Amino acid sequence: MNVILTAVAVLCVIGAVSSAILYIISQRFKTIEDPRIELVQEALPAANCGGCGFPGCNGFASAIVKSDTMDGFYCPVGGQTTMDNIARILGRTADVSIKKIAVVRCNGTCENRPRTNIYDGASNCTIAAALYGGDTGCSFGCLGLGDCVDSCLFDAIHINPETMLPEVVEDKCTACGACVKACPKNLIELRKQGPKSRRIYVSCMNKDKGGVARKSCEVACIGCSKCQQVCPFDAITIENNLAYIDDDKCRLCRKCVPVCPTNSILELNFPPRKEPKEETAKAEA
Amino acid sequence: MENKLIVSPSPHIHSGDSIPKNMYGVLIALIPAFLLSLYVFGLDALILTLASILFCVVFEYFISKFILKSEPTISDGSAIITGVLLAFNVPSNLPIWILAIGALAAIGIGKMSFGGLGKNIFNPALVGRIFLLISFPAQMTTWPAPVLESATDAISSATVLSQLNLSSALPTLSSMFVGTESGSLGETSAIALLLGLIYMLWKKIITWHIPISILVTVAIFTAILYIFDPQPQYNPIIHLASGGLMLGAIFMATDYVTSPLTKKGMVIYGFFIGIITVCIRLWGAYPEGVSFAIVLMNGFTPLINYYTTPKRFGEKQKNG
Amino acid sequence: MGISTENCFMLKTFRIGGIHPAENKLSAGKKIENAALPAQVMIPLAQHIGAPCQPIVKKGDKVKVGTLIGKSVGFVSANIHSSVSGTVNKIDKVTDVSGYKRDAVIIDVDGDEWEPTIDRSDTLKRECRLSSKEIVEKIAGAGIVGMGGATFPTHVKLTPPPGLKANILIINGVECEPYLTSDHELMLEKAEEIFVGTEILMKAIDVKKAVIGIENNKKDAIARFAEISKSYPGIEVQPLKVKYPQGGEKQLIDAITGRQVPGGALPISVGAIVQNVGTTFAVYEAVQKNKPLFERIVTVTGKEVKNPCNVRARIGTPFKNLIDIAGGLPGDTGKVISGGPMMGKALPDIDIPVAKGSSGILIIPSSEAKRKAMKDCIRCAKCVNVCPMGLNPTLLMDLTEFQIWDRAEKQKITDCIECGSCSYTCPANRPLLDYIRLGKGKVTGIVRARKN
Amino acid sequence: MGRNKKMAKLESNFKNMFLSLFTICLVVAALLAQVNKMTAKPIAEAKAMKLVNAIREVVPPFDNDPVAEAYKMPDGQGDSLTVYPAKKGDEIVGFAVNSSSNNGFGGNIQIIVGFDTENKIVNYSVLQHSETPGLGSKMTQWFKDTTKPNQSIIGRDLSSGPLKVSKDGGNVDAITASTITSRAFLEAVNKAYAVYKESDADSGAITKEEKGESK
Amino acid sequence: MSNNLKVLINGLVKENPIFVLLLGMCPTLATTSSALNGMSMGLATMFVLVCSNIVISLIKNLIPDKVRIPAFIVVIATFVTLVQMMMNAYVPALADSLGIFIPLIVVNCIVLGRAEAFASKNGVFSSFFDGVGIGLGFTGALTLLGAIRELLGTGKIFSMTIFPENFGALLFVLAPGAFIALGYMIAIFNKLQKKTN
Amino acid sequence: MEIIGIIIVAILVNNVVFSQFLGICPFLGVSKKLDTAIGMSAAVTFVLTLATLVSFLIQKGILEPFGLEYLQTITFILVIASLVQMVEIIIKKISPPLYQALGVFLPLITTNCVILGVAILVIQKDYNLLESIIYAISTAIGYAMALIIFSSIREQLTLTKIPKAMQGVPIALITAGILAMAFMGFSGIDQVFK
Ligand SMILES: Cc1cc2nc3c(=O)[nH]c(=O)nc-3n(C[C@H](O)[C@@H](O)[C@H](O)COP(=O)(O)O)c2cc1C
Ligand SMILES: Cc1cc2nc3c(=O)[nH]c(=O)nc-3n(C[C@H](O)[C@H](O)[C@H](O)COP(=O)(O)O)c2cc1C
Ligand SMILES: Cc1cc2nc3c(=O)[nH]c(=O)nc-3n(C[C@H](O)[C@H](O)[C@H](O)COP(=O)(O)O)c2cc1C
Ligand SMILES: Cc1cc2nc3c(=O)[nH]c(=O)nc-3n(C[C@H](O)[C@H](O)[C@H](O)CO)c2cc1C
Ligand code: SF4
Ligand code: SF4
Ligand code: SF4
Ligand code: SF4
Ligand code: FES
Repeated sequence: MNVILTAVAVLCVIGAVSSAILYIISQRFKTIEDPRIELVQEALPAANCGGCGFPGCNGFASAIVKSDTMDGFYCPVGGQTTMDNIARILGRTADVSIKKIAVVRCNGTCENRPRTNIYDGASNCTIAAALYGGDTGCSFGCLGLGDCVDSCLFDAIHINPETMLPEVVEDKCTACGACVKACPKNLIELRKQGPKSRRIYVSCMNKDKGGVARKSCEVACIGCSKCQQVCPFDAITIENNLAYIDDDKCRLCRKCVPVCPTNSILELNFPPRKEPKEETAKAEA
Repeated sequence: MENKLIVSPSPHIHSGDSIPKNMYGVLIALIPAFLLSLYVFGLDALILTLASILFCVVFEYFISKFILKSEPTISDGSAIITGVLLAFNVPSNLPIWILAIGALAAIGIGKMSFGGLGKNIFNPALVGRIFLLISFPAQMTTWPAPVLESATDAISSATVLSQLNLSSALPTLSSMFVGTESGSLGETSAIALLLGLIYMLWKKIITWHIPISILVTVAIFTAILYIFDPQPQYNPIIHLASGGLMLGAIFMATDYVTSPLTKKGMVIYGFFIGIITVCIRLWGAYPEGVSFAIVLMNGFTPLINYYTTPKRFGEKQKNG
Repeated sequence: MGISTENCFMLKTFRIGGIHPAENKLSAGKKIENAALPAQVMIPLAQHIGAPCQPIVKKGDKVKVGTLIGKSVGFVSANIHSSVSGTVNKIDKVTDVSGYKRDAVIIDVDGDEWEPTIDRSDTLKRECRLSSKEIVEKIAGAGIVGMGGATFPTHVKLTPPPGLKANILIINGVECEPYLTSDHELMLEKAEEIFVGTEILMKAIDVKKAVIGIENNKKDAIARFAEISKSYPGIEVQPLKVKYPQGGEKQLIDAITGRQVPGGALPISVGAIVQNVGTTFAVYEAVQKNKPLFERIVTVTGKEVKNPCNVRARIGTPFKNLIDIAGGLPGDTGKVISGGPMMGKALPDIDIPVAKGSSGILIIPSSEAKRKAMKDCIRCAKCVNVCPMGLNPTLLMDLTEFQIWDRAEKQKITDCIECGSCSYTCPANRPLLDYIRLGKGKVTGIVRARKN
Repeated sequence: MGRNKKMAKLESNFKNMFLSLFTICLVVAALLAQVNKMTAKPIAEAKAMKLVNAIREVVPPFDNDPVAEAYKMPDGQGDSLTVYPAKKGDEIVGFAVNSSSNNGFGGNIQIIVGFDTENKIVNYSVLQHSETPGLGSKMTQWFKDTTKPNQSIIGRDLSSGPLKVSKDGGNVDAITASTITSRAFLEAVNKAYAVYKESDADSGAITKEEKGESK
Repeated sequence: MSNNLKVLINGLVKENPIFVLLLGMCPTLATTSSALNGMSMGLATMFVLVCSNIVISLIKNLIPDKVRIPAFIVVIATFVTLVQMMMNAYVPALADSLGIFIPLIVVNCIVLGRAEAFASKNGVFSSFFDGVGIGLGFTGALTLLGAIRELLGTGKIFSMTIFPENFGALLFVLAPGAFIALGYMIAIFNKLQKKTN
Repeated sequence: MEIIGIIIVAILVNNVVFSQFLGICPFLGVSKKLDTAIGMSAAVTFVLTLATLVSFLIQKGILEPFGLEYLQTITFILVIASLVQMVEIIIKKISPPLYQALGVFLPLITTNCVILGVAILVIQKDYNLLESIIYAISTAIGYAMALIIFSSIREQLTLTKIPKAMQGVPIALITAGILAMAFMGFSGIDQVFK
């Protein structure tokens, strides 16, 4: 029994000493660590992509806990559900953010836009863009060397080997915006994903005068303003010979699409048109 | 204009230097040592070298084609060098199946796991060699006597270095330099290896920094020991001429991929290879330390690269 | 003062790195021919480092040779003059050497009427009584920019920042680029003028000593200059070992004076100012003959070119016209380069106009034009050994590729002079300079943003 | 256990913290002490069994308790080795000597060597070593292989001189590629023999009780 | 029950402590020189894991948050000491060959990690299954690694000869072989997992 | 000579990481960047020395006199855990910069087997106090060396494109394996010091 007593005594003393020390520690720690940071971090997707504008998920968590609103905080990767969860943790209401997606505003496929020279430098858009206007007559169009592809952490954007243009995979894109920053030609824009992923946009960035633009690419926007005239919601503006559809104003009525003489307005994920099909065919011809 | 112009950033001309040019240059530099090993060890040397090359090339081909699913790059000649050097690092009577395992370790673990030429951290041939040395110590440390009649001690099966530790009679220096001593295939003749060094320096395949700093370090280190205690195992000449030191210093420590980039770094690298080699030789359990020293310093190479920079233009202003 | 006698045995050169590509000076010894006037010229408004000019003519205006058509805006900028007489057709975007469409004045040529102020005689005018300030003003007025390739406005260079003073003028007659011979020919044909130009520049920056550096592959120029230098006190001729990029400012200063310009600093910080021989000749013409910079010597060359030559061309002449003088575009053309093979720019087409910085047109046959496939770096350190700035090109490329800008900055990516020695040497055909240039731009931007 | 969820956790104040840790320590210490008491004997037994088994393996059959009768003998190098006499009836049938060497490849090697009364090695057993598996570790069997007289040490008579590996001019074949281990092993055997030699001469003169006390 | 089964499978595959979580690397590398050693280590760890999971889920509400970790450590250390004493008493040879790694189960991140992450939040039954699942995952991985190393190194599995020992590459039973074998196993596991996804 | 032997063995021959397999988790986890590796090394050195000292005193001062060796594991881990936290608090208080450089690694160290492992090993090896401290420091140096080389290698690997399946831990383990092979070259050197 004696042995047991000493064992108990020794261990209890050690236990007591350490608990005393830990108590002191816990007192000092009280003010420093906010346990909510950890909770928020657990709710985040841990992609550490920086898409939220903070240095990684931890940075985001500390920042949002310190701030007292949800404004300006949005994790594009986790999306709304994550933000709802965080709001619940912090007892705040989350902004209703609208899901966005990346679109590439160039439709200069190999057919639409003939090559005028051969690029033979490092396979990198930024390098090519620093060198010259590009291997086609259009110096605004996609170079097809895939800086956007390399920048995407989510494997959501790929070059289509036939068109040599990048294509965004709808359900993989998190709208983190990395590709927007990566493209030296500023071709990528984050636009509203739209109901059922339906979107309309001008797939061109060519600011050359109509004739010049048309010569280098068949589907270039020539700034003719036909779409602007037909839009019932004033969603289209023309600047520098280039039309732009504001996705806040656009109501997806599709009126602009058939009037474009160069077919540079794209509509995505819409059901096929019923009768005005002929019209489009005419416009194409 | 009918044919389209090519556009690229400058420069628009190239020296014409290429990876195969360098690799085949190394192979040419290895020829004297190979001929000598044929002379000393006979047909075994030929069979072993050819088998080793074959294994290395085949493994590289299969791994890159079927596992990594990338374009095989065996034509660049680096796998051949690995094969030759692996063969040069084993005794001439090594069973072929062990050699095959060594080639698999060299190419599979040492090179292709990292993605192939240029990405590996460690010298593949030496990874293969150490793998074998640790896995099959018995077969790797029994050397057959040279087939040469004139060999000094036709019955002895120990290398000069293992005799050092046993302090038994040492062979003559000239036989070590010319290479009629027993040992691994390629490590027998200092002269043949030095010919290779001269060729590579002449062709600007390598610079002098690594081999010379290793050899000088070993010479000075052992010379200091020799001055204090003139025992044969401290004799600098024996250390320079024997074992794998020359082979390692000239052909293996200089492997581009695994050695430092800057000249400062190369000298530091060579210095430590020299020191570690002598320490292992004199005091370690293994009779030869070059391979361990090189692989160890391969591990340090990224650190050396991180902290050494080339001599910058205008850094230390020397006006005048 | 003659050839400097020191180091006659071992020629001087810079101390770090360097390469020696095949020289291929095919047009060496070809006398300068005058190019015929084109029917139309396109004179870009941005031909220099710094802000583009403001056009001061409009459609329909009549201009003479030497009429000011673009006025410099801001300090680092240079005037642009008409190189022909005729009528302004329009001001429009034209693809220039940059590979992008930029503003240019397009003039329909009509005769060849020069501004009357220009002294068109060939006689050498040695005396110059202008003060330093007047000289610089005249140079600025003539729109002179560095003709060694950098096109940096010369008057800016001649106005050192306060507190710094030059004590040596170096005239860059190195022409280390393979193929190019325009400076060489100029030195042979206009030697005296270059010496006078040198004296004017010495006066402008108030130095007593000037050294003309010439590589040893131009022995005739060295001999001639040595002869003339005897009658020009203070001007010395320095033969140099043939090594690229000796023409680089920092390398040349190192080779001639043994001083190394620290990273990020200007040459003036070690008391040196470097001017190209072409620039020096332009200075002579501007100061002594009142002639603005509107024409220059262009080498047209290439292995398949029928008649490699050196031509005097008006700014704005399409490259195509000059190529025709050299026998037309060879059937087997892969690449057309403005400038030399190491630093020149490849052009997407040949209707691009000659600019102040166009020292040569190099036509490369298709067999040599295409780069070989890039392989993984084998860490051979050859690029490290040839880099004249003591950089680690392979590391810089990797850091750029993986966007590690802080390390790239620490590794002095901004010191790169874009000489291309690294890419030239790499046995794995890695596009080192392509990436380094990108990284250099990014890091420069980051550093600048931090300062502001 | 679902109900537990509703139960509030104890608050983190000093008293609670101290008490809970204290209680845990108390319980745990008591438990461990109890278990220790229970396992102490089996542990000691296991240790003893190992030794007895080893002794049994290396000497001819005996019926005494060699562990109880063990005594220490100086090995002549400043250290002393334990000797376990084996007796059948009252007759000494052999000795087991616990010997060691520090010169193994991995350091210390502990062996027990059994001798009969005629200077011959009966058998040996390796108690502890840290030699490389597959190399030096082969010594546990290597020197027992009586089919290979040049490598077996069983039955060797050491009175003719200490054992040496053939590389050092002896007549014992070293383990392949493990000369170092072999040397160390033979060193331990030779040391054991030296001690055995002493005790053999003295065994009749010194009573086991006296020796036993020095244990 | 199906929920418990899920917890169990989870530990075996999706949250396999070695291949996925990469925890407890030291015993993984050190004690897998043979299949038997690997398995014993795995079982010892599993025992501690299961027992501590049970006890902790029982007492979780009696412990103030601030001393949670020390309390858990004490509980774990107790079971480790128990294992240690048992093994010394009844399987001394095995205790010798596992050596210091038995007491080191205390600091095995898996054990504390599960206590923290699972047992302190769940009931006894789930905690038990979690312990069994993770423990089996750990044991399985260790046994597999041990078997591979033993086979490559000595030609045996669980001491049964598969091919003659002479052909074994000794390296695999030594330290470097541990790293290399585990490295390739994780690579293969990753690849297989990617394929099944 | 003995002491030098202990140092050489602990750093080179029986390197904690490459041959003893202690502290592998942080070795794999904190070796992605050279800077963090250096901070971690410093932290380990400090804590290892301190923990070995304290646990040595507890063993000799309390456990052995009372015959309580079986409580070794439990007391050591308690003491080490408290110690690490105490150190963290103290550093945070007296030197915030030091905390930034080193303190952030402290929580990682508690569950690192090196600390407990060395504390137990010095008792097993029967070292005296001085030897224990020397052993602890040398082990830490060996750990630091391994961590630093390793992180520099991994920094280089991040600049190359290695096969997808090998990225991350697999290639790190292979690299460690090859380094372990290289370190085996030192085996036997300790014999000199006997
Ligand atoms: C992994 C490894 C473990 C080794 N272990 C031992 C050992 O346990 N015992 C030994 O004597 N030698 C050992 N050695 C040493 C070598 O096998 C051997 O080279 C030694 O130096 C003597 O060789 P020899 O016995 O053929 O003379 C080991 C070598 C290696 C590679
Ligand atoms: C912003 C800037 C300011 C400069 N200021 C001066 C100057 O004050 N004095 C000078 O001699 N050169 C000046 N330079 C010119 C450069 O030193 C250099 O001569 C020029 O960029 C061309 O050199 P390179 O062709 O060797 O690259 C300046 C350049 C830049 C970009
Ligand atoms: C790599 C490199 C090579 C150069 N080569 C020459 C050359 O051969 N000749 C030359 O006049 N300028 C050359 N330059 C430009 C000079 O650095 C410098 O700009 C020029 O000599 C200054 O004179 P400028 O302002 O009159 O052009 C070179 C520049 C670089 C960066
Ligand atoms: C100078 C030189 C030395 C080389 N030495 C070796 C060597 O020792 N071992 C080897 O496997 N490959 C060697 N190689 C070939 C090649 O670089 C090596 O396989 C790479 O490490 C593979 O990535 C060498 C190549 C050169 C150019
Ligand atoms: S496609 Fe662009 S926005 Fe979408 S996830 Fe990829 S990088 Fe981010
Ligand atoms: S969209 Fe932009 S980044 Fe992407 S390939 Fe085209 S040019 Fe490059
Ligand atoms: S281009 Fe830049 S990095 Fe390359 S060699 Fe020249 S100075 Fe060095
Ligand atoms: S020259 Fe090319 S292969 Fe050699 S180190 Fe530089 S980048 Fe790598
Ligand atoms: S198991 Fe050793 S550090 Fe994790």
